[in-house]
Amino acid sequence: MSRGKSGRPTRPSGEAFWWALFSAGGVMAAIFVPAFILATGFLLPSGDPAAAAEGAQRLAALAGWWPVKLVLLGVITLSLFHCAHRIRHTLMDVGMRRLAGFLKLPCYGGALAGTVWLALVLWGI
Amino acid sequence: MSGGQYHRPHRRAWFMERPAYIRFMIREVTSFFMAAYLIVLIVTLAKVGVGEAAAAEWLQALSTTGWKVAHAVALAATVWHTITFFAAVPQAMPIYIGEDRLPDPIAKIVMGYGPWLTATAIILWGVLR
Amino acid sequence: MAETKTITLELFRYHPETDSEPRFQSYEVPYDEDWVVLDAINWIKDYVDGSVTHRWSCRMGVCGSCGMMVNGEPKLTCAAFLKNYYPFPIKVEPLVNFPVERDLVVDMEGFMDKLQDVKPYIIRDDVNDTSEGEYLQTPAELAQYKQYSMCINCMLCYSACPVVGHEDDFLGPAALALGHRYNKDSRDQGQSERLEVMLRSEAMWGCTFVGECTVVCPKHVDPAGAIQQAKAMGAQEYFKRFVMPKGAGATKGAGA
Amino acid sequence: MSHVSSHHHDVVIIGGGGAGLRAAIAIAEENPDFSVACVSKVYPMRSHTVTAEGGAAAVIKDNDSLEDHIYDTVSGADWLADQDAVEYFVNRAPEEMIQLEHWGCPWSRRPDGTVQVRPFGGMKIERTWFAADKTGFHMLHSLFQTTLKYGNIVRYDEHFATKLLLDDEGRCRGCAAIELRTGTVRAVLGKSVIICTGGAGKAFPFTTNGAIKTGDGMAMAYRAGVALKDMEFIQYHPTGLPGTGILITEASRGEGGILVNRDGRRYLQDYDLGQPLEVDDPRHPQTRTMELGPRDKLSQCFIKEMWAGRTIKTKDGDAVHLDLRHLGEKKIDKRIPFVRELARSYAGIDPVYQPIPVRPVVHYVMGGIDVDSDSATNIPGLYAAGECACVSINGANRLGSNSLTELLVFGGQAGTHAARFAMDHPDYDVSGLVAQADDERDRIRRTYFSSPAKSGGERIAVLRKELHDSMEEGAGIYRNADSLEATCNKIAELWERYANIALDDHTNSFNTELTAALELSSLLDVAQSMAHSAMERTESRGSHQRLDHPERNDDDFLAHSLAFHREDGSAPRIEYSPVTITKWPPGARTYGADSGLKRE
Repeated sequence: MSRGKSGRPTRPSGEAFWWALFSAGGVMAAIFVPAFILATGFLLPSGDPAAAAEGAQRLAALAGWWPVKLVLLGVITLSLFHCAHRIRHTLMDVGMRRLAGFLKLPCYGGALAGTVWLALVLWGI
Repeated sequence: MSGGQYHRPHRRAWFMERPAYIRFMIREVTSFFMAAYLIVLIVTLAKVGVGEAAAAEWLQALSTTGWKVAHAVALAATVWHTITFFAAVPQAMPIYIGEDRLPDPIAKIVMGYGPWLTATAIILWGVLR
Repeated sequence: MAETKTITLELFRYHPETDSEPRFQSYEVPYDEDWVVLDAINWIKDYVDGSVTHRWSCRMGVCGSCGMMVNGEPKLTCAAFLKNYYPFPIKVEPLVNFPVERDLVVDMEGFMDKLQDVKPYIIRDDVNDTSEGEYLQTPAELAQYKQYSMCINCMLCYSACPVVGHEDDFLGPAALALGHRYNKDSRDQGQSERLEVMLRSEAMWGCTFVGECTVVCPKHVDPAGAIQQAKAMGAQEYFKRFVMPKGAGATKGAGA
Repeated sequence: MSHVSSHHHDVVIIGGGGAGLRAAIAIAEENPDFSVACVSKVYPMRSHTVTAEGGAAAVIKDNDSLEDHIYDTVSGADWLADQDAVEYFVNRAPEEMIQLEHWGCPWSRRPDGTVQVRPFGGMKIERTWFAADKTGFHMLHSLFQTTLKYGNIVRYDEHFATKLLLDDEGRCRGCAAIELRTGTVRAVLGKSVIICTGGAGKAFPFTTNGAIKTGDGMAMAYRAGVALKDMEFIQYHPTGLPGTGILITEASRGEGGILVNRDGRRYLQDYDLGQPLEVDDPRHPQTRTMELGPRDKLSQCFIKEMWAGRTIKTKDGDAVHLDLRHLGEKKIDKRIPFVRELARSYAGIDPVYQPIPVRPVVHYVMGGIDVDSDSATNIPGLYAAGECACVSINGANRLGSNSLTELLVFGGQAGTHAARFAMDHPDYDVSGLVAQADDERDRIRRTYFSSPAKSGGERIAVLRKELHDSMEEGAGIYRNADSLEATCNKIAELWERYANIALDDHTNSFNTELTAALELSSLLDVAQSMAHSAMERTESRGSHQRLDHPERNDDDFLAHSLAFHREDGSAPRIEYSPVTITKWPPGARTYGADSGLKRE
């Protein structure tokens, strides 16, 4: 004899949507972001003004090409949502489980803001 | 009749209890560093949008030791993300040839490390050529 | 001349009629290198203390009754050999993340409810009569879900999973793997109905892929992998409903 | 004291293994308005059906015929099976197996998608369906999961049934059961009752059976006045791991494994089981030959090899070798992976590289609750199915892979008949039944709890061990009048000492020491029926081998033994009933290449 069920929610939730962005972002981040870091963190920066100027030129040439813009938009946006989702769940794991709903606002909101900002930036290049 | 069940106390620091949980937490925390880098990356692109001079100035600023260390940490975190992500690929997307499952190492190469190295090579070539 | 070797078992004791807190009780047990932890517990119950309470039956790793925490790890006690611990003491506790009924026995009603929730049976619109013979299923189609059908409901994965401990609404590794087993069965047509349940907020999405369920599984079911696949299926189902809410198999409550 | 709580259903099933769950589904489908109670001392998926490995027999392939399956079963049973029941069983088997396939059982398949079959001991044609070598596990879980579909199946998990409740007119109307969690006794009532509680291998020390197989249902029916039929027939499976008794499935021989003695000789050829083929011969293994002979004969051959000094000494006693090495790693991993897992874990042997030491081990009780070909007992409204019942299709020796199918065929049949009985006999007097359950509760308290501390009282484990040793010694593979008499006397002595049993635990919640005591009483009753039935049958047939009466005696013993319980714990009354012979008159039981049904 079953001794009563817990009152679990009965509706499908939007978690599927966030998870899909998280998952796609995970792939993008895994494949592209280490190379991005190598490029913009180590290869292009330079203490030498001439080298830095040349680096900036290359970067501008690349980022000005629309296929690269699209890749940047896709990779960075999805990676942001990947991070947002993971950060939200990490915060839940360390004791903010009751704030699960509220945390969506700063986490996914932040990723959305980043996306808008990035889109404007790319538009302007 | 029955006095009642015993419920173990809630464990707030559960993630310290098992080495596997600690490894899990390290993986999760990589996302903080990745997010921080992504913001820096957008700033970099924004400087490009402002103009090549601003971008050059920014790239010069990024060459300081502090920024190098920060990027090194972000790189380590994202590489760890990549490794852990590919480790899960055969579980999350098993490939079957008939009734036999593609062996895990091959699946990781086909769907993980192969594309990763290819993409990395293309990007570095694009930047360095 | 050989002295009789012994090993110490520290058993978790709790009696709902008399105790408010659990305690540990130590027993000296004769050491036999062929013995498993379950044999030692049975010996204690038979010859030392008949009040020690635990579940067991097959002693060959398939009935799923005898899962306990052995030195902090969820194990089938019929597959945990004393020789892997000797000469150190062995601490045996009931599975964590479950309420304790008595001693080493946990309450599994919640687990049973979760199994039922995923509708773990073949759902079809058109049921063939048995006179028409078996549904055809090639070995390749069988391989798609076979691994996920090997679960013995021992619940070790529920003890290994931190999310189970924190989130009551999470269906847990075994139940989700079982739901996925039917979703992947070529004879089944109930995927949409099953995902309806799995799509609920923390039911499946609570999983953060710690992966320990797969590590402790004595039958190599890989619930962690099953859940990842189920999430991907669930996401597809979600977008299918979002894009075409009146589309195939969509039911009420979609797209919330 | 107040009354026990009563719970009302239409049909009550005691036992949640393969037969009980099949019966539950049959009733749920027969009458969707019916409420079906399923009372089980464990959660259903813990039931011992779960450990069955090799497969389930049913005629499905074009090269096979129903008549062949019948003949194999009847001759395997040494002609003690009721042929009308066997015919019903074999005819129903394919439909039941397909039904289970429709319910999701993951049967192993051929490349074309049809189910795969493998050869099995004593079967002339390969007809054993299998799900790798976890067939029972998959069948039980498929059945259990399917029951979750029906809202009208109410489970009483971890409820230990102790007594059948009969109404004034002598009809069975439910049972008294202890809810283990609280120790509360409940009256679970219905208009008919089905017992599906499995076998009683735990009467023996060395058995493949799980801890729960203690013959509780057999004892309950026996005490209520139903005979236990053919209890002298105990199946020893020829290949168990020494020490633990863990089963190494017959499928390992069906796939081509061979048995060799100390000298490396395939010794079965020395015992009229045919001539061996080389293991690389494409015709190996041959059905009804050598390693694919029936279980009773193979177990007997082992003892004879042991007597001749040709077995292998291990620290856990004598053994022979089951050699699978020639099958190769790939086939072993695909067809019998569980064998490899078990051998590695529990014997430290990898069968890909080493032969597995094996010896005969108690596996199955052919006898059981006397039921007719409708699964009905002599008590109106009481049915039984599965290993606890004796229809009988298994006679003096059951063929491997017939019992899983039996669960389905007779579980389903018992369900259907019990549902119809319930529809035809809806009314009964509840108060009388509740009063009986009250009495049962008081009896349990009086017997096990209320007595003042019995210093020097008997320990359950001590009595159980003495029973085990005596059964193995006196009622094992070979018996004689002296050994059986010693066992009968021992059981009588144990019954006396049982009255002086003392429990450490007098509490209510989850008192598994109490259930162990109740199980021991079941085992004593069942063992007593086994020993006395064996004593009375002065012939050798199938698994019952009397050294003092080595021949089969159809003139006197082509008959079922019926053991009737006597209240005072003394020896049961033994009667005999005729065996139903339809088209297959008793003949010589031959194995070897050209045995089996002779066709024109």
